[in-house]
Amino acid sequence: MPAIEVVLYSGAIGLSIIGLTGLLLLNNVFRMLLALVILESGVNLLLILSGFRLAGVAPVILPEQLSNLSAIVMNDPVPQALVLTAIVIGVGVQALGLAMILRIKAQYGTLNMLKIREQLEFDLAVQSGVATPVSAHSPVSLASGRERQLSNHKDEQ
Amino acid sequence: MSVLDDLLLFTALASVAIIVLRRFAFISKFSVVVYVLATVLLIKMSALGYGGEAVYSSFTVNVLGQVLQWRFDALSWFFALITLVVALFTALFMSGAWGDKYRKEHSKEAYGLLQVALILNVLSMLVLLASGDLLSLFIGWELVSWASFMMMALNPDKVARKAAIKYIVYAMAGAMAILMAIAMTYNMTGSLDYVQVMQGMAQLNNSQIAVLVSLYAIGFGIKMGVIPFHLWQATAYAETPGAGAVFMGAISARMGLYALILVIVQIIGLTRVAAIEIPYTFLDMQNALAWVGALTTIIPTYIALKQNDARYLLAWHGVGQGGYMLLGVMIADSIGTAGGIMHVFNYATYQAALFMTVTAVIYRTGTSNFSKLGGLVTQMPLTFMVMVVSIIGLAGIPPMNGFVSKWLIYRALLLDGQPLLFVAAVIGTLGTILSVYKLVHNTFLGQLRLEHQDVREAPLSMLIPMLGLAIIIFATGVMPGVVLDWVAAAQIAIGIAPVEHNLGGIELVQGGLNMIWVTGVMFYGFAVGAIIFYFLGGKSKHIHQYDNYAGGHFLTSKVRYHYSNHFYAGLMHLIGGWYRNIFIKLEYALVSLVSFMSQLSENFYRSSQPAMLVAAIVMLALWYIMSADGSAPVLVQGLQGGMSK
Amino acid sequence: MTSVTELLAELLLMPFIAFVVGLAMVLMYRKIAARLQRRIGPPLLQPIYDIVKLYGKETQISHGLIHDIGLVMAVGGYVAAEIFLPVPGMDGIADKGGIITLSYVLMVPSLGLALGVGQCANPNGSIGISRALTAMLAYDIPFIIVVFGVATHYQSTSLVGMIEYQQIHQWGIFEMPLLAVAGLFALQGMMGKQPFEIYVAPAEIATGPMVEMSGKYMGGLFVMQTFQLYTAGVLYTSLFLGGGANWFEFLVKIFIVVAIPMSVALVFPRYRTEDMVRIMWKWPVMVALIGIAFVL
Amino acid sequence: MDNIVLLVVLPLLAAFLMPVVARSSEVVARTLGLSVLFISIGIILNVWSQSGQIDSQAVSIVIGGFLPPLGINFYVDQISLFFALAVPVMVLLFWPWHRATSIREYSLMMLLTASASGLILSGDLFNIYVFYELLGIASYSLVAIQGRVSAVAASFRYLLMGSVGSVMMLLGIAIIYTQTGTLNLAHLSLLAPEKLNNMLGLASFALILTGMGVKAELFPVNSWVPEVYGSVSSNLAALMAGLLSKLAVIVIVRLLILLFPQPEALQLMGMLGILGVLTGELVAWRSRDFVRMLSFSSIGQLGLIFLAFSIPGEMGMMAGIAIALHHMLVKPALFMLATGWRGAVENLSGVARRSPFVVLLFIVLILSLLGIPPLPGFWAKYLLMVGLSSQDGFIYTLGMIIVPLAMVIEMAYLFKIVMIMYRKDNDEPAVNNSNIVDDSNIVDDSNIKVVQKHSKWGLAIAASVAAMLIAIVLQLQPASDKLLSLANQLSDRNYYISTVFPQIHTVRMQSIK
Repeated sequence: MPAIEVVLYSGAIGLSIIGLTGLLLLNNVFRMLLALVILESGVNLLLILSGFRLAGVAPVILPEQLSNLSAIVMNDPVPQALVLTAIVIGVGVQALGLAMILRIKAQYGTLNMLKIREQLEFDLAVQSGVATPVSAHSPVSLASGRERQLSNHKDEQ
Repeated sequence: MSVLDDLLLFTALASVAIIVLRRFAFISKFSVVVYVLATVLLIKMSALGYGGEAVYSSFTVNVLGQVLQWRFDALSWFFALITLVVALFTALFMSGAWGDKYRKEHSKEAYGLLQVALILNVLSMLVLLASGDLLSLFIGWELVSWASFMMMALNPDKVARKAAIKYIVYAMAGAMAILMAIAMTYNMTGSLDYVQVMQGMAQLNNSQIAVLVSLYAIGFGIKMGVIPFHLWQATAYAETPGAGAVFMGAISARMGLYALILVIVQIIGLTRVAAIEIPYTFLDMQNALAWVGALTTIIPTYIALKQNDARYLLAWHGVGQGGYMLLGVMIADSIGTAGGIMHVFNYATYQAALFMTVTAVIYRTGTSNFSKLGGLVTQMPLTFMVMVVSIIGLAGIPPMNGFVSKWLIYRALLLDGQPLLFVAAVIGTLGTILSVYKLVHNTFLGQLRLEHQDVREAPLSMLIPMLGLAIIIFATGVMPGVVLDWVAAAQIAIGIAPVEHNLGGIELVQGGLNMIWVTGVMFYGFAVGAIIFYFLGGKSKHIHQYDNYAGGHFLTSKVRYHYSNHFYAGLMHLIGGWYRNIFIKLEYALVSLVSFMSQLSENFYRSSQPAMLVAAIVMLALWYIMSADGSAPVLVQGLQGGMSK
Repeated sequence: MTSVTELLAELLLMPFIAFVVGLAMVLMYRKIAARLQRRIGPPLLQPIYDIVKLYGKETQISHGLIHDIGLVMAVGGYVAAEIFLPVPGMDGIADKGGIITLSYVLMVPSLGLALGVGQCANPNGSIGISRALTAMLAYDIPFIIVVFGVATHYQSTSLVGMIEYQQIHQWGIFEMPLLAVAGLFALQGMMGKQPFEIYVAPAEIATGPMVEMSGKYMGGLFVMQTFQLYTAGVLYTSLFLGGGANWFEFLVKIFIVVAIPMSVALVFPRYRTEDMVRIMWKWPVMVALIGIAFVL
Repeated sequence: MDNIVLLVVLPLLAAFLMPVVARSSEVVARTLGLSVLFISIGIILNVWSQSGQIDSQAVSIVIGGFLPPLGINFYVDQISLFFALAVPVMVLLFWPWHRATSIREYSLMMLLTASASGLILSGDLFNIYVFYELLGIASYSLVAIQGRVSAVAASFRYLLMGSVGSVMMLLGIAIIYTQTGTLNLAHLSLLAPEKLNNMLGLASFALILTGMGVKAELFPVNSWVPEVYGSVSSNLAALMAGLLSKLAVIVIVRLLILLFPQPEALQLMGMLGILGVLTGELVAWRSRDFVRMLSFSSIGQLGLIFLAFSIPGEMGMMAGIAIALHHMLVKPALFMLATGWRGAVENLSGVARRSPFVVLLFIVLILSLLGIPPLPGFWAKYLLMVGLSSQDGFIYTLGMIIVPLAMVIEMAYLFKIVMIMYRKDNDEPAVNNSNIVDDSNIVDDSNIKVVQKHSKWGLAIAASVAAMLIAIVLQLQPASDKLLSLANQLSDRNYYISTVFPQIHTVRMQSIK
């Protein structure tokens, strides 16, 4: 395997690992989204590489080449098409995610995934009447830190 | 159209009619007529009870490659007869005064639903009894379970509701065990038809049989309430509304026995069961099941001894009596099986009568709590008489019918050389005697409570079925041959040598039993006793019930003077410590385990980071793949190969 | 096959013989007691005098129909039991029952007494019954194990069959000594003699089943007691001592059998109910189970 | 036949047109969406009625003139046609009528319809990926658009999980492509026994399973389920739990049959299915909230489906299809009942007296869900059990034990609710229900009302589902025959190949590389 391919492959795999690790370790939702972007890039790169030929040319058959078709090394177009679609969709999803993050930040006042999850669960419980809504005047220990968020929440309504 | 079609169709149509007409006042009379007609249809098949050919239904369903069919053989006919007779008596019982009071206390709808539950129970039981293959057996089984649940759920009390839900969870567990077993049977034998399964069983090895038998036994055993699945039954039956309890207590749990006899005795065959040794014990599987039966007679009976409510006491006895039936059937000779099967009939009669008497007492006094009863014999003598007849049956004392079936079981155990089982059965009987005396003493004997001074005899509409049952209990006790005919036919149907019998009992070279003689001698003895008592000596003076003394003081009726609390204090001093609620704790532990697992799972769903899960599953998959055949290098090579292409 | 006259004779004679023999046993008991206590003891006909006296009493309190019926059941049950017990020359009807039936017929008197006492509405009586039933639970378990062992050994549940076997082979007591010992133990309880007489509790009349029994009710119980002694003797003799080839042998055996528990009774104090249950479930059961192990 | 393509094209077109049209005329835009759905249904019914042979003969529709494996194709057989019909029908049934304000939601629903139809019909991996992603975007947005911030948060977590899943799926597709050089399913299926029957193929299956599993509520990538279903309207929850999850399952199963002959693949899926059943039912048992309970019960049922499909052979296929179809009927109906019963189950105390008919409906539905004979659910479960017991191997034996236990647990919690409903002594709700938000007013967060009334539409759906269940019971024999033919068609690889390449013997399959 030529050195350049090794570098490319390691780069792609490295990007994927960075992305996955980021998703695992980070708590900030925005950073998580970024990690997702990196992961996607890594995988896309990997995909591209699978159809990549070192000395390859664009997969367009010119009339003069028809005679010795087998001599030409071409890059595989299918992975490229696939990646193109994947990138487009990925961007769409990331934009959607970003929009959601904005809304979440506005309402919950935090970007911490753990806190969001906690608040989400609490909200769901309150909606279904399983838990009692925490009043802004209840002791902090009972509200366990949700108090501030909830009062924010209420104010915005 | 065979007679079986008529019967099933008639009952189904009657169910629809009763569901539609449930709010009308005439529904109670109507249902009595329905059960009479159904019984007549059943009697048209009475050839079955004397060794006739099985009756097939002309209705079959093809589904998923299975043919569902229905048929009646002697065993089904015997159980169906008990079911319908008990249903008839129950319907009679609830048609009169009891029903009126129930309507008034609850609502027309509630009474109508009780009738609906009764007919649905009867219908589902008939469907179960008529099943002609394992799949239709399972369908009938589930129908019975849910019909019973409906009956139990009619009582809106909290205790009753809890009992009902507990029942249905147990029942579901049982049903699932049966479903597992049926699926395995299908794969092992290639069919679910009784005959083909029976042939297929011959090819199976012992471990397969062992798995099947355990699963079937668990499934059917849960319905019977055998140890260790006995916890649900007593509360559920006791809390069923009055007349419903009569029916449920008498027959419902016996469906488990029917299915058990059908599958384990008839289809699998006890010789196969007996061939399975249980490791680390001296028991084979048949013996183990017999021991389950024996423990079921002992433990619930002694739990019954501690009850302070008549309904609960009876319901716990119901559980215990099921143990005798299982024990009898598991002895597997003609006498023991006859005893086990006959006990179903006998038990149904006296249990129904007992529940009726208790319901009558509740009807008049409003309670079945022993601490609030006593001395009712002067007010309700006929009810008392029925109860005495029934408890003599329950305790298995001659000349009532319960004695005959128990005698058969004892005799079989003797012949079989099973001392410990024999002793266990006797311990159960002795416990029964103790607790039935407590029942009759605390309800009818002793001091009459002041508030019950105006209590009158139970109304005629309730007395008639009670007395009818008492007559049956006595008559089949004196002439057990009547029932033994049917039992023998059922034995032939399940492939066991029929018991040699005559009208009075059975003839054996080594000591038989002739109930006509026994009864005759006993009544002769009583006559002699009566002569000694009544014709000799001075005339006795009847005094009022309240005319008592204590330590030289005459008492007024206001002083509570009735020994009902902690009745067997001496015995409880000794064995009280043995009640450790082990099974309740076991059940609780199981629930705790589920709860713990549930929290664990919930924590998983709650704390999961999406990416972590994805990573986890990928890692899991990779690990699984690599560990599958140690081909990690292959994977790496494959990856490299793939990439370098 | 027995003829009708023979049957009638059995029906009439057997209870009567039992009564007479039982009276003699009561007398024997009282004589033994007197001798041990260095008294002379009652005259020959004292038991019958007692019964006649009780029957002749003027105050006879009945607490209701069940009170009467209970007593009838108590006496009648024993009368029936006597007919099922084979005696020399009369075993036509005994064949119809057998040992299992007999054990259960023997519960009828207990039940009758329990019902009768219950009707009296005296808690002391009820306490006595509760103790009596507990006692029954205590002694019946070793007894039933013994019955099982014996029936297995003789391969029969018919008492007649057992006696025949023993007369051909050997007495049961030699073939099954352990069971015989356990049986004797159970017999002690069954007869309600010391140390197992808590439920009768003669010393404190206020807490026994007899608390409301006066006049002929007490007389009935006396009659019952004669039957009880006789039954115990005959049963044990039939099971272990080969019955009797003739009346003389038979009577000697049953008197000896009954004399043993009586003598034991007179030198022992009384156990509490739970102690009685404990001891009954421990020693005789253990011995009987070992005995069964030999039989099987 | 060729107008099957319109099933994807028309809704997609409508999805993009609707916002534009809405600027000029909102009424037209609304009718546009609905009419497209009706047209879709019409097309399928037309296909069904015209080509009666679809029962016996599947069809491959070539798109764009290039023949497979170079071109792309739609594959139409009984099951895909059935699901293609189910998509517009169910979208129509759970159409967000009441939200008059939002044309965006209509548009997203159309996108959902298009991508769902495309997903089930697609005959190559590439399109499957694309439609799957589109479906993802549509569903994230639909969840997020529900108004409440909790829905947004839930949707974000869903999105994160779904995106990571789709990246994994892409990776899996990449591996397949590197191994075989094609993405056409039929072509892959030809090559699979040779080229994918190795550890690498298995790895790609695991990756694809992870990706698709997110939508199919596969354990362990299903933690979004309770959050999302809990925060969206019952309509959407019904659609997602009923339809979308089944679509994903069917696609996974199709890939599994065509591409992955390894028994390990089946076992992996079975194992995850078992874990799903177990955890889902266990958590549902502890849930105190009706919708949450239904969500976890849905996870459990999906686990059952995976377990069923993991059984090799016809029995497993039949069981899987039966459970999937059954769940597809029952779960939406239950979610429809949840419109009036949102919130703590304790609040349902005494509803049986207020609305006995609805409770009866509920009981019929859950009885079928539990598999009580003779309701259809029983036959599905019976097939599953028979299938499980016919296999040796640890996973199937474990499934044999776990499934009944899970059913018992499911019974326990479902009937706990029933008993609460029939409670008499306590008609006052035990828990403060002032926080319960009615479905119909979900847009406005501040509009908090205590309404416990079912929408008539939802009740009608639930009632008709119950009626259908009973109708199936009455028509067991035809139903079971139909099931058998569905299963046969779905599980036959060679049939798929020969349908797509009718001239399989004459055409020389040339690899692109």
